[in-house]
Amino acid sequence: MPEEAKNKRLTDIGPHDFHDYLPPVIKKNYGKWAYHEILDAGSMVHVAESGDKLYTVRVGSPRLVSGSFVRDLCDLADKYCSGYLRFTTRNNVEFLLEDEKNIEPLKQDIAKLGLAAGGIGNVVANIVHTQGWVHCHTSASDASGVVKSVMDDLYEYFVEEKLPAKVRIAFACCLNMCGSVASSDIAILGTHRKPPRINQERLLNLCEIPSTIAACPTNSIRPDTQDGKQTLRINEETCVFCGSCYTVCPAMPIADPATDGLSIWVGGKVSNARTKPTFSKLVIPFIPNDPPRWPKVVEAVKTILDAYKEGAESGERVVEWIERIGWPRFFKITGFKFTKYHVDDFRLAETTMNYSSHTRL
Amino acid sequence: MPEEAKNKRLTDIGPHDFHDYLPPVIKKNYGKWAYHEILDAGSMVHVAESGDKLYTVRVGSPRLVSGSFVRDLCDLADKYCSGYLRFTTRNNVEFLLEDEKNIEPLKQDIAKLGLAAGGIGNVVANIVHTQGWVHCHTSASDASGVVKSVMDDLYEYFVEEKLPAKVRIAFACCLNMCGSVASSDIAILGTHRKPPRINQERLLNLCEIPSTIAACPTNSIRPDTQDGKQTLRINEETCVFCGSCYTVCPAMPIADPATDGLSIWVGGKVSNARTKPTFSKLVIPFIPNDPPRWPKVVEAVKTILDAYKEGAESGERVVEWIERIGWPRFFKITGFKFTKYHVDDFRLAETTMNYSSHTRL
Amino acid sequence: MGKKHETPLLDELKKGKWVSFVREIERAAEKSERTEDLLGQVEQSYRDKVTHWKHGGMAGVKGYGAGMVGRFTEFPDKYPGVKECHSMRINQVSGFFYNSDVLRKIAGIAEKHGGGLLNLHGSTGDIQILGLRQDEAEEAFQAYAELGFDLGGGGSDLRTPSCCLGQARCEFANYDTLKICYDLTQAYQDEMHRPLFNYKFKFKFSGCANDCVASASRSDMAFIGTWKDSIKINQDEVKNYVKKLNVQKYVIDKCPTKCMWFEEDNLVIDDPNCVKCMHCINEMPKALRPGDEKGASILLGAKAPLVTGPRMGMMFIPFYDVLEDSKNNYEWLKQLISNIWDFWDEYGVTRERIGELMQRVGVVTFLEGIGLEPIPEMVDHPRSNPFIKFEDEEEND
Amino acid sequence: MGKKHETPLLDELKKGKWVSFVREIERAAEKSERTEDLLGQVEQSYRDKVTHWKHGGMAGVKGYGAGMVGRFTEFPDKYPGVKECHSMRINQVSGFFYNSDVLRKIAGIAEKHGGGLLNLHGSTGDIQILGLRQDEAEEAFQAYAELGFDLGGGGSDLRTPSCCLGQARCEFANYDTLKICYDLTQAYQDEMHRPLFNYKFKFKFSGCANDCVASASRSDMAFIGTWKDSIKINQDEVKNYVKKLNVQKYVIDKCPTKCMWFEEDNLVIDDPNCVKCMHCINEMPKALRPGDEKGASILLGAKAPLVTGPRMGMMFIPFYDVLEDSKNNYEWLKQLISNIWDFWDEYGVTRERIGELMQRVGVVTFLEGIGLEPIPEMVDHPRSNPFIKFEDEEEND
Ligand code: SRM
Ligand code: SRM
Ligand code: SRM
Ligand code: SRM
Ligand code: SF4
Ligand code: SF4
Ligand code: SF4
Ligand code: SF4
Ligand code: SF4
Ligand code: SF4
Ligand code: SF4
Ligand code: SF4
Repeated sequence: MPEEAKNKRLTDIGPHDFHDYLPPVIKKNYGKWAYHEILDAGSMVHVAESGDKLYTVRVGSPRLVSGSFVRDLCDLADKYCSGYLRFTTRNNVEFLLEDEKNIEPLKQDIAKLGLAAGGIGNVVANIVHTQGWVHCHTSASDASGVVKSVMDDLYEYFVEEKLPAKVRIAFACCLNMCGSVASSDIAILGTHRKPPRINQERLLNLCEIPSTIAACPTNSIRPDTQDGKQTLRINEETCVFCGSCYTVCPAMPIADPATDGLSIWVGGKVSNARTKPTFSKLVIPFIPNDPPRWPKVVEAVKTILDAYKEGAESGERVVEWIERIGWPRFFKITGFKFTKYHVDDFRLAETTMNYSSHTRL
Repeated sequence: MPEEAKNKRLTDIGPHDFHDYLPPVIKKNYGKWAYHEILDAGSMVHVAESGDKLYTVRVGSPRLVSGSFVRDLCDLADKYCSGYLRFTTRNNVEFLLEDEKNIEPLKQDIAKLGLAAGGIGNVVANIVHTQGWVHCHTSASDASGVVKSVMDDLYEYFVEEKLPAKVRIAFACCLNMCGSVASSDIAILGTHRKPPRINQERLLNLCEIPSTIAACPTNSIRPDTQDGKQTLRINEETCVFCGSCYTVCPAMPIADPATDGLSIWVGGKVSNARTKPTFSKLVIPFIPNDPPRWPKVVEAVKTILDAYKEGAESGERVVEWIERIGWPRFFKITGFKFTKYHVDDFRLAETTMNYSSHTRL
Repeated sequence: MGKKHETPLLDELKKGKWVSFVREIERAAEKSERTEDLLGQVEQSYRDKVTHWKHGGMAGVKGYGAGMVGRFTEFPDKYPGVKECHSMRINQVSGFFYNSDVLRKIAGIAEKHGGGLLNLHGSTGDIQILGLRQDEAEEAFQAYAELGFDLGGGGSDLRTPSCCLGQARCEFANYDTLKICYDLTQAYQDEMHRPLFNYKFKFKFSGCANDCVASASRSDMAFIGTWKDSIKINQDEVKNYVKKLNVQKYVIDKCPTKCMWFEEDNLVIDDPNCVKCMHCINEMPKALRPGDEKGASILLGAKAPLVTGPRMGMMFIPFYDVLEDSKNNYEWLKQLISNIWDFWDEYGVTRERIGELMQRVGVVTFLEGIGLEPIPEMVDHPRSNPFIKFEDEEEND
Repeated sequence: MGKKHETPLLDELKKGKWVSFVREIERAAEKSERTEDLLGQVEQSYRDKVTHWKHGGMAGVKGYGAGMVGRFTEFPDKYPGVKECHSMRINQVSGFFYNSDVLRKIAGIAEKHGGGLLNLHGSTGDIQILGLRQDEAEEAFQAYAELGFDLGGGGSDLRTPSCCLGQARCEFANYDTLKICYDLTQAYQDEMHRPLFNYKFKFKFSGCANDCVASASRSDMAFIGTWKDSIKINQDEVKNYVKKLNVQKYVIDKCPTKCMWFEEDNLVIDDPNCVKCMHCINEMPKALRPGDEKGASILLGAKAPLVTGPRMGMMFIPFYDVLEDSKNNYEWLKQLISNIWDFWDEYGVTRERIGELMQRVGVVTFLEGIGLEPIPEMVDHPRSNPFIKFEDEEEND
């Protein structure tokens, strides 16, 4: 870094140029990869047109990590792959090896650190998730704790390819859905069940009335006056507990220890492979918060996964399997109860109905 | 009929009991049919579990018929099938024969009357249609004339099985759609393109203000006063020329010789065979009225049919063919222009978009 | 015989191979002066490119609010014969079965009391007699009644029910469409003849998923035949089909749930996954047949586009045991219908069809109102938006 | 070393085989008192079953409106270390590529100026550094800047763009996702750091229809790689696959447009009917490859559920020639983006994402606003309701 830059305050320099961190084999074969092969759930090889090979070893990460964790990874990268590593879009770590022989020793070192190589191919991928009680103010549940509990239970599906296809699980701690909850094979969603409580005093100082009103998906917020002061009123008959108003207006807290919890969704998908992307659909409207290990959530996810593993044909994503067997059978197999909450009643509700005589009997 | 009944005014007797008009072979084998075979486009046989056979000869009808036409049919029925005949749900005539040997002579007599045996199997079925200028006050076009013009052109497809599957064409002279226009393989729809004109005087006498306002799909009708009298005002910016207000309120005529005409729709289907029922979709937003023979409408239908015949696989209904090749290709093949009118902008518009990267290039 | 009105435009429509409606109007006009005027007026519409009928106007018979559509010309002086040109709806026979004797009489009355023109049939299914004057209506009505025929529906009432020909001739029929259509029409004569509903209500009955009476797109309450048990397979006939048809491509690959396949030479069907779509049976009627436990699915809410857009029938009752209930005089079904009509009466607004009401209040509210439970068969898929309106009783789940 | 706060509940989450985030917080807490307090507060949340963070509060660096999320505890007395516990978003490297050297430094700064805890990475793709105080923000920021890293987006601005690793390691990539992600991020620094939009705006870049960065569900503007010409087929490799895989069942039968089949032993593809879904290529990567005329489709409008329900990206540009335009400094693309942002600026309301705006004003109005023509590729199917708003110019068609 030149001297003058050092003394000048740096701004708007943008992200670091990626070229600086590409391993030589990538630089050489950039855009010239020919094919790949999955070696096992923890490793794969990409073969370039030149014949060069790049071995990847993938390792599960909790995403929320310490500096020490980073240094552990760096040490392994230095030892086995000239320091080159990357993260995946689902927060896994990938070591980028040129030498196949390093795969096994690397894996052993990974195991020694209490980490798991895996996550490649037809596995349960790392759970994309959010902040939860560790950092966010709107969460209806913790994020990392639920994820850890579920992944402990599904560990075998991360380290071994045992499933008909990839299974993407996502977690979000509120309806803002900072995770990919709206379109995952299985999704876990923090869910409030009570209207926000209005703090009249703070409201005046902290909130903009029009934007708070506009934030409500069900038009449940109306201007009001109390003791001559301008305030808001909530129509509890129509409020759907989404927390959108709280996001805009801190004076309307919605979290409630007694009634918050989680809902379970399935059958979302983002890839365009075969079928178009599609949203996750509700299967369990509510499971109360049960920290530290949320056993019912874990059980629900396991039930879905078991049914899927048992019933799906090779190559079928969760939604493809369910659509083939039909939702009635999905509910029958899993034992989940179909309720009025499963019938959409929002804006486009009518487009979700069965307009045909097609039905399993 | 007993004497007392004759003298009493008869009411609420309901329809005639169908048993009285079933031919003996049907009475005997009612509910015990084993299978059928299509002999040609004009005839088929149904075989009962008992081995009995019933031959059906189907004949095209203009639906709007004279007493003489009815008597012509009756004469043939007497001659060949003990007087038994029926009409189909698409207004064809069916002679119900017990003796196979009568098929050919019957067909010859049919031809002599200038009628066509046909309409069975993979044909263009008789066009379901409505009243038009012959009897209705809302029509944007005639019905029977358009239908006659189109059927003249498609005659060969009625009398011979030349198509990949059944093709159902429907006609309706206005958006009330008394025909099956909303769900036909090909549909022709009378279409207005100007807002209704309000006749202030008649309005007060003839119309109920609230129900007229409620009739509008786009909320374009507002109460107004003129010269102190209550009346209505139309927002021409949002009016979609549907005529719903005119149906409720005779003081708002919408027909306009200069701008009325027809639109063409394709890809609807009612049966649940294979795919769910689905609506017809717009392909030509507008063709001006061109009586007596509407050549452009005839040409448009023919263009669609030719493209379908050329492109579809055996067994594919029009919509199944289009969905396989994609709408962009459909527009390319037919040469129809895709315009902003094809992009839905009504209530559920957003559900009709392509939410994926799937696209032919 | 000289023509009363010149019709050069309509004459063009006598050309061509398809049977001409103009010729039919002319044939009727030969016997009926008013129909000559009809021809004249239609010709004028062809010239002017616009309809010349006035909007509405009353027509009917005593004690009935329905069964006729009033129609008056804009030009009573020019076309005096159609000063009044009403149409009368005569309830068809179930399945549209007739014999020559009764048809001749039906036509005769149309000629005697009307303009000699008929629609066989109207889109709802009625026999329509065109060209009546109000002062002839009663006589025509009684003439038809003496023949054993009554008027059909019209206005805000139960419209004339109709059905496919079902068990009368079709091997696919899963229940007796003709009988239930007849029985219910008889049961609801009052609701058909005296309009007291918010708007029209239509029943249609199809014997199987092919839906040959297009019930799913044109009736508020559609009955579509189905079965509960397994498709009956005649393996020998399957083998015969295999010889002439690419069964894999045209039958198996098109099964919507992919629930059929070959095991060796035998066709196997995973029946619990079959959605009774009829496709395989249509393609191989000699080899495959619906099962034995037959009945109908009931779909609600189909209608034409106005005012909120076109609607198809929505699955409400996956399996209704028609035969069993018919033995009880349709007690179960009539209760359901009465619940629906009561709810509609209470919560519907004028000119709101049942499908629009369901959409407006929400399916769950509607279900509660008519006493049904939500089941997954009703939905294409469960909700995908997270805006769930939890209710209090659920709190301590 | 004694623990500052007892954490019996969190301790339960150290059990089990999956790597424990609790262990990670503890490891950071070993070096950071504030993270000890974080541990305590999280434990209390586990006890109380509720979050204990206050809503909002400011945090940031000079001249930037974005890049930090302010966070304050409800219990500053009990957990003084997290009185302030802001997070800082550091713009990741395209494709999340690092080396050990730079990663150690990134971690070091997080330990020195923050609580020693990081998210690698946040859901949008940033490196998140947790547990900063406002008074340390500037120093931390400059430390990262000296390392060559800048802050990411936040608030109503362009959010940190991200991409799949594309051509760096993937044979399926149809354009250089890393490069365009980097180039556009650099081009729009101002839009990222100084929030002036109605709401957030996200770019994501996937090299093919597999969409490994989930752009179609999480970005206002999604770039998904595709190709125009034919899939390249290596028939010998096809034959190898046939030996180990039921190609008919698992590849051909699952092609969404049924545009591939065998002619004798050769695989044939009707490429004009291929929708570039990637399925066949995924299944047989050695035998099939995307064509040579490569580029990307552009989809607009995806977002999370609030306020009008979740949205997926909608097809707007079937084919964008990324490589060609990159030679022009993305002139065409930047014009499109500027048209979109201008329209949004003019017609959007506060907290309205582009997808919601499109829905509110209608796609056609939006297209006119941004200067694109409607094409059939944009729709799943043309309209099925008849409520067409004809305009005057069309009158004499
Ligand atoms: C590394 C990563 C990209 C990155 O830039 O980081 C990646 C890498 C690959 N993906 Fe992916 N995908 C990655 C996230 C995704 C995502 C995004 C997500 O999960 O949030 C998707 C969309 C998920 C969805 O549809 O919901 C995704 C959908 C796919 C698919 C489509 C699967 C399908 O049939 O629907 C393929 C094709 C396949 O597996 O056959 C694929 C294929 C691949 C291949 C085989 C591509 C290649 O030739 O290199 C790579 C290894 C596959 C593997 O992990 O099994 N990748 N892939 C991401 C790894 C995430 C992880 O750690 O688990
Ligand atoms: C006679 C009639 C019933 C009646 O009560 O009058 C009838 C009779 C038969 N239909 Fe139909 N259908 C009749 C209207 C319909 C309709 C309603 C309509 O067109 O308005 C439909 C739904 C149309 C739609 O989907 O849009 C209909 C959809 C079918 C299908 C499903 C075709 C498909 O693949 O989608 C079949 C099965 C087949 O053809 O393989 C079928 C099959 C049959 C069979 C083969 C049933 C049988 O075993 O007897 C009958 C002779 C077929 C033929 O005409 O080719 N029928 N059929 C109707 C004749 C109308 C006409 O004159 O053209
Ligand atoms: C005669 C007939 C057309 C035909 O040529 O066959 C007919 C003719 C009229 N229909 Fe219809 N409808 C006829 C079957 C239908 C059908 C088809 C069906 O029943 O299967 C439909 C679509 C299905 C449905 O009900 O949704 C239909 C949907 C309408 C509508 C729109 C209703 C709606 O809910 O959107 C109207 C408007 C209204 O009722 O105000 C309407 C209104 C009318 C009126 C009464 C005109 C009006 O503005 O009030 C027409 C009288 C024409 C005339 O002068 O004769 N007609 N109408 C059909 C009745 C004959 C019969 O009884 O057999
Ligand atoms: C940190 C992060 C979650 C994580 O654990 O990784 C995050 C955290 C927050 N998000 Fe998010 N969002 C994060 C990625 C997302 C994503 C995913 C993505 O970008 O791919 C989404 C869904 C995609 C989308 O944008 O639609 C997302 C949709 C939201 C929304 C809903 C936006 C909407 O239009 O509906 C909100 C609410 C808001 O903006 O007011 C929100 C708001 C928030 C706030 C700022 C809370 C709030 O009420 O204002 C959260 C701060 C939590 C905290 O204390 O740290 N966050 N947020 C992600 C950003 C890290 C990063 O920069 O890498
Ligand atoms: S999902 Fe909700 S609670 Fe969780 S981090 Fe995002 S905004 Fe916060
Ligand atoms: S929680 Fe959601 S639905 Fe309830 S008032 Fe707030 S914004 Fe409206
Ligand atoms: S479609 Fe319209 S114009 Fe035609 S008969 Fe029906 S209501 Fe009259
Ligand atoms: S024609 Fe239709 S859209 Fe126009 S004012 Fe009348 S009801 Fe409304
Ligand atoms: S609906 Fe079914 S039962 Fe009725 S006629 Fe058609 S094919 Fe036969
Ligand atoms: S009836 Fe339809 S769903 Fe059932 S097996 Fe036959 S084709 Fe498949
Ligand atoms: S999106 Fe396509 S190009 Fe990018 S990593 Fe995934 S498979 Fe490869
Ligand atoms: S990419 Fe998809 S659409 Fe194209 S041939 Fe392959 S499977 Fe079919």
